Amino acid sequence: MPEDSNLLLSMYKTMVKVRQFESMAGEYFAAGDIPGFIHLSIGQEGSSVGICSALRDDDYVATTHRGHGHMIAKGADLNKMVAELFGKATGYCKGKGGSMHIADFSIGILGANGVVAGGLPIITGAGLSIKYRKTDQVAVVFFGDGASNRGPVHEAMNMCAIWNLPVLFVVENNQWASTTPQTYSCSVGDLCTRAAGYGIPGVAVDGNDVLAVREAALEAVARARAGEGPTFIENKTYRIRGHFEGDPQKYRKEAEVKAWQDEKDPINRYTKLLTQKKLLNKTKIQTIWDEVKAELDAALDFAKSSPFPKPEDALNDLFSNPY
Amino acid sequence: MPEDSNLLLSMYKTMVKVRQFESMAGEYFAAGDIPGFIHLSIGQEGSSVGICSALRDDDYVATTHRGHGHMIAKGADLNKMVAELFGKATGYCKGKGGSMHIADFSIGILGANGVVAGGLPIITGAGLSIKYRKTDQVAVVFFGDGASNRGPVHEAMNMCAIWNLPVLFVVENNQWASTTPQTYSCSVGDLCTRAAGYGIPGVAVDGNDVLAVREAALEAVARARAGEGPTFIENKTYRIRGHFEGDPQKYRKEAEVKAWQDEKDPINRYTKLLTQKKLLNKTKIQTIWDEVKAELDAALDFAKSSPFPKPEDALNDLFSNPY
Amino acid sequence: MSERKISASAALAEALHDEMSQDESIYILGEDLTAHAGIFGQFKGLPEAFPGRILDTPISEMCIVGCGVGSALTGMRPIVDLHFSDFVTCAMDELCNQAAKIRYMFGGQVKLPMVVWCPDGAGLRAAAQHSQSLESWFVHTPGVKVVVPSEPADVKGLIKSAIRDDDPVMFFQHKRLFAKEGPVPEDKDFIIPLGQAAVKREGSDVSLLTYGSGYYLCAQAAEELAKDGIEAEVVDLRTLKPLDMDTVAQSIKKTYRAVIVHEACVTGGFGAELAARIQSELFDYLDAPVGRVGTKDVPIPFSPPLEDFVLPSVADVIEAAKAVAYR
Amino acid sequence: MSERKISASAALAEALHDEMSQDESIYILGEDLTAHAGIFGQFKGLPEAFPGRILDTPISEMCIVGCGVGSALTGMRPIVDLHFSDFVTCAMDELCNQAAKIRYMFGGQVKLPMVVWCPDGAGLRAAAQHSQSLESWFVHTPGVKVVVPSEPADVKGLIKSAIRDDDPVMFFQHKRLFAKEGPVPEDKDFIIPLGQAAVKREGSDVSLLTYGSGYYLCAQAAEELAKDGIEAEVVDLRTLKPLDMDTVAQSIKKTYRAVIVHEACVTGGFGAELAARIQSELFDYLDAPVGRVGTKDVPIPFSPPLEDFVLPSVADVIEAAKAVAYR
Ligand SMILES: Cc1ncc(C[n+]2csc(CCOP(=O)(O)OP(=O)(O)O)c2C)c(N)n1
Ligand SMILES: Cc1ncc(C[n+]2csc(CCOP(=O)(O)OP(=O)(O)O)c2C)c(N)n1
Ligand SMILES: [Mg+2]
Ligand SMILES: [Mg+2]
Repeated sequence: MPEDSNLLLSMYKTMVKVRQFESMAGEYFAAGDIPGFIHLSIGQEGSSVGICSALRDDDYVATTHRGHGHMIAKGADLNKMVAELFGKATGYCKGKGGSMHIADFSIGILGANGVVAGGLPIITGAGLSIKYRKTDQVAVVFFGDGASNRGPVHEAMNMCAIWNLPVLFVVENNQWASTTPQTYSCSVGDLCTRAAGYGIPGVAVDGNDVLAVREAALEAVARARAGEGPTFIENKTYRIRGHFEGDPQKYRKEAEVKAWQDEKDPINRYTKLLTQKKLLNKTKIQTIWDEVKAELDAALDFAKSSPFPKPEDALNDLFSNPY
Repeated sequence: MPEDSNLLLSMYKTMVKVRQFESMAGEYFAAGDIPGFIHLSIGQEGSSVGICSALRDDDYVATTHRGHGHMIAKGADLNKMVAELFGKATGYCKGKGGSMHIADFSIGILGANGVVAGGLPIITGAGLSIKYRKTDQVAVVFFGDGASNRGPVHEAMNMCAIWNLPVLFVVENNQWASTTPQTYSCSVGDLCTRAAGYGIPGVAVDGNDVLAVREAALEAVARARAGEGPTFIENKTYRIRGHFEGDPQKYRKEAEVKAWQDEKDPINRYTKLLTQKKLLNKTKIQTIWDEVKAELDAALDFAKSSPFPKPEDALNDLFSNPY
Repeated sequence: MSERKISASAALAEALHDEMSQDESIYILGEDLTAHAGIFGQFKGLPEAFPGRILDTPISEMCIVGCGVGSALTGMRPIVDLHFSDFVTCAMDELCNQAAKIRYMFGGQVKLPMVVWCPDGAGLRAAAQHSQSLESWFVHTPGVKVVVPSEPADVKGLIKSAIRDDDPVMFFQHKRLFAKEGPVPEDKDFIIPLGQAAVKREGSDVSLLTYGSGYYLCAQAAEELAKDGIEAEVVDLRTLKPLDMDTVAQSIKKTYRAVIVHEACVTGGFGAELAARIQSELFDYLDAPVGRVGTKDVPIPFSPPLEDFVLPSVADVIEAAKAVAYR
Repeated sequence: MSERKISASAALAEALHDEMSQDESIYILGEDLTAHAGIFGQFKGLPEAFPGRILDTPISEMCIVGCGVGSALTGMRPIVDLHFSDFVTCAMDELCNQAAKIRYMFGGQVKLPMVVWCPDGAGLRAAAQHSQSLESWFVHTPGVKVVVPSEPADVKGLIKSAIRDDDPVMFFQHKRLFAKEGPVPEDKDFIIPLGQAAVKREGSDVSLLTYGSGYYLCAQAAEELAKDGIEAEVVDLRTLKPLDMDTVAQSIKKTYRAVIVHEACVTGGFGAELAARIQSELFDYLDAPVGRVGTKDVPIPFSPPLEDFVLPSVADVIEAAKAVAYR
């Protein structure tokens, strides 16, 4: 287990950042300041932060419709993120993408994806490109339990396996795919068991234990950098919010959600651990939450004070070589 | 092992029928009488005949570009088959389909498919339909080792598993997918190991042992009819001819092919067995081959003497409710 | 037409209820159908009324459509819910190489009665992958029929025809129009045959040829144009394949001018096919080139000012109509 | 033009050899490429010349195109061989929802240089699933460029431009034309920019606007027409997106008559888009409606008399040309 306390604390701060970002997004969406629809990852911070804590800036990540946490954990700029959610010209995608289509290629984030499992073929290409360019980068794709049943998952796992590509398949099994329970949609309980069918090491991890996730990621990353090929990691976690903000959620009981909060909550659990380790105490915690809040408020000010794109800008950015 | 000697002999005759049909097709293709391109299943008769020997007329089969054997084993009419290969109006599809697109819905053959793995989503629908209609039919899909890497395979296996559909997944692992060896394209040696990832029973069978294939099929069919869900059968066999007739085959050595002929040949092996059982002898064998040849010659005469479709007929058969 | 007003969603659910009650072989499959009666509530009441006949699937579009195909070939009449029309891309082989070709390839041996229900269209700030109008791909695919209703009554009458049809039908219904209300006949036998356009407003100066969400743009534009003394005839095509070219021709022989309006992007959209046919079949009746109004040729952007800019507007229709009317 | 004559296949291989020698980041991936230098022998010499840069894949079209996308986003310049254009259906999401939209959705952050090489077309008795011409789907997809060369020199000049272009390019090359020979410049710097049509035969009576296999039909038809005193101008569009409308306009301003010829089926084909633009932009120059010649609206049947009947023929082009010329 990593003993560098700065690292442990920075992971904590990142988890808080994701949590506060998502809560903020929920509020502003409810208030009508964020157009379209957004999918929040509250309760899944152990997965996003644990995995990305094992990555370098030049490693690649392909994320999903529920990707804010992955973006932030990989080091995305909060100003540009909030601005993009607000549809502002200063956002990551100049307002063209929105929550479901954010990316930051400067830090290897190949993009969120509105198509479930859409990231898997793309990450295979990123892995292949790493192999061609003979670098020691790794490429990580996040996807959900629902996504795991789509065809591209099969093709990508087979291809990454036969070519031994430096890829991490990270399935965030949060028990639900929209209204559909994982127990109904998947023919196996542990999705990681499918890895064996490709000769890929597969591991199930307590996704709400950020350090356990980090451990699994470190191992997989080491294997990938050493040219030993892909790894399949299943982070067992839970989606606390609705599938999208505004989801009526008739498909599950309040009690089920409650059961995953409080002591099962990844941030609460990590807080307790770091407190035992004497790395955190009430005041330190308060400071961190306040620092994050300040950062987020600044990002909100930036977004709010930013202009909307000019309508005609809709015609830009289609081609690199326009005609 | 089935001891009904009539059955054993009729299976033998069917294998001979497939073999002679394919040889005939190869000859007439070389002679320029069969347009387009054709894919022959010589050497794979153990799989087609073994599986179909366990089926009823009202069971469904979805086949592939290499589907002549499956058609014949399921009971297709030789006249209509040869006529279709020749592109005649009297063929199964009035000349619209050709070798890669033959079907006989009157005996449950849902069609060959020019799209590799194209049969798997369709067979899932057939299985679902059986469940809806509460019959005890089963649905069988044949596909190749190359096809096994396509996404639809994954989706179909998961869906058939969660709904417990009466489906047999029969992969004919004939070692090659066009110019690509199975050992290169597949991340596992035994494709049947992938079944575990879906909670589906998976079995590898000596595909050139027709009775072993039949045994596996009988078990799977019994399970399916009993409502116990899908089975995955991997028939290990070998493609003796080129991928298509005219294939230069630079990708493999003559010796490799030779090694699979003679004593490994499914018909030779079955002949030996039935001879030991005293069910066959030189004269009986000759009679059977002659009978099949006569049947095939009649089919050839039928096809040759049949007219080509009228050009304008190309505009028919698009819609059931034309406008 | 009856005066009872219900929403397009309610019209869809009512029609499905009627048809499913009459024919046991009809079932609906797709993602997330039972919990909320479809993600847009479009199947309200059906999960309760027809337990076991509304089937939730895993996220497996290839196999979802494949299930439709395979079950249609073996005696069922499936209705496939594609969740968002944008995901036809995940099942194009099953739709275009299988469903569209099977009957023909096999020489007419079999019928394939399947409705593929695709909620489409933009305006919800759903961005590039959840906002497309892709009907034109299927117009270019022999073997499938294409239906794009606009008003609630059209939805009811056309979905019934689509379900009763023995061929694959792509049925595109606009997400932004689900809540829109309109008069819908209660009559169980109310049906609109495929291939019948409707003249929804008579006019002598210009023909506005449209379908789906474009209809509402045209209806509103027609009112505005009237104020300027231009009487627009609004023709709702309703089905693109089969296409009711007779009604189009009658209208143009009266107005000598036409503008085609749809939400799909202009280049290669259905307006191209229709304009090509009009100039070919009605050359001597045209006093002006056929105008086309559609979405600008970019993916649908997220931010409101951007999305509003690329989508066709009432103003665009008015401008195009005037351009041909004053020529 | 040089007088050296080589086949379209050889022209392709030569161009790829030139480009791959100059740029390490170019590689080719697809099914069955190394053993026979592509299933049509189209990459002759490349597997030997560039070991490790011609990559055999499993049969996994979604991931093959995905590999192209992901590697293009991370510094490579992939050329994706789709085996048969018919299998774009197996990767439509990767092509149309990913490759075509990524740059735009992400606000122009990144470039996506990828060529998708699609052998297409009918005439080989390959039936419904191995004979299609699907370029029109991509013309209707903002974010991809579309190239359809005809003669060997066009293949060489255009594939080079496609490879050097920083955007996704769908490159359709007709299977039946691989062996066709023509003069091809040996010059390594010979290139044909995207968006430049070529007037391949001058004529004053009718413009034959075409691309791909349609060019050969038009060239032959033009000779026949000349015997009847009709001088046809043959315009090979070569790229459909970008489209060289100026050359089209110049030709029509001279002939006042046009026929569009392609192998894709007529309804919703590129001829629809081009006819719509011509009647709109050149209305006053047209003495006759724009004619369209293409494949009849059915899947491609197997049997020779059937396939020959549905495909466009020289006779069809002549008939269409006379219909507009004598109007
Ligand atoms: C190909 C495709 N099919 C369907 C959808 C609609 N959809 C968006 S998210 C979602 C559920 C995804 O569940 P999961 O993969 O478990 O991810 P989670 O939302 O739980 O994070 C669905 C069905 C989609 N975006 N793409
Ligand atoms: C989706 C798709 N991709 C590629 C092809 C071209 N193709 C036809 S057969 C074949 C090889 C199939 O190998 P396998 O599945 O092992 O079957 P086999 O030919 O060995 O019987 C390929 C690549 C196709 N028909 N469909
Ligand atoms: Mg989930
Ligand atoms: Mg094989």
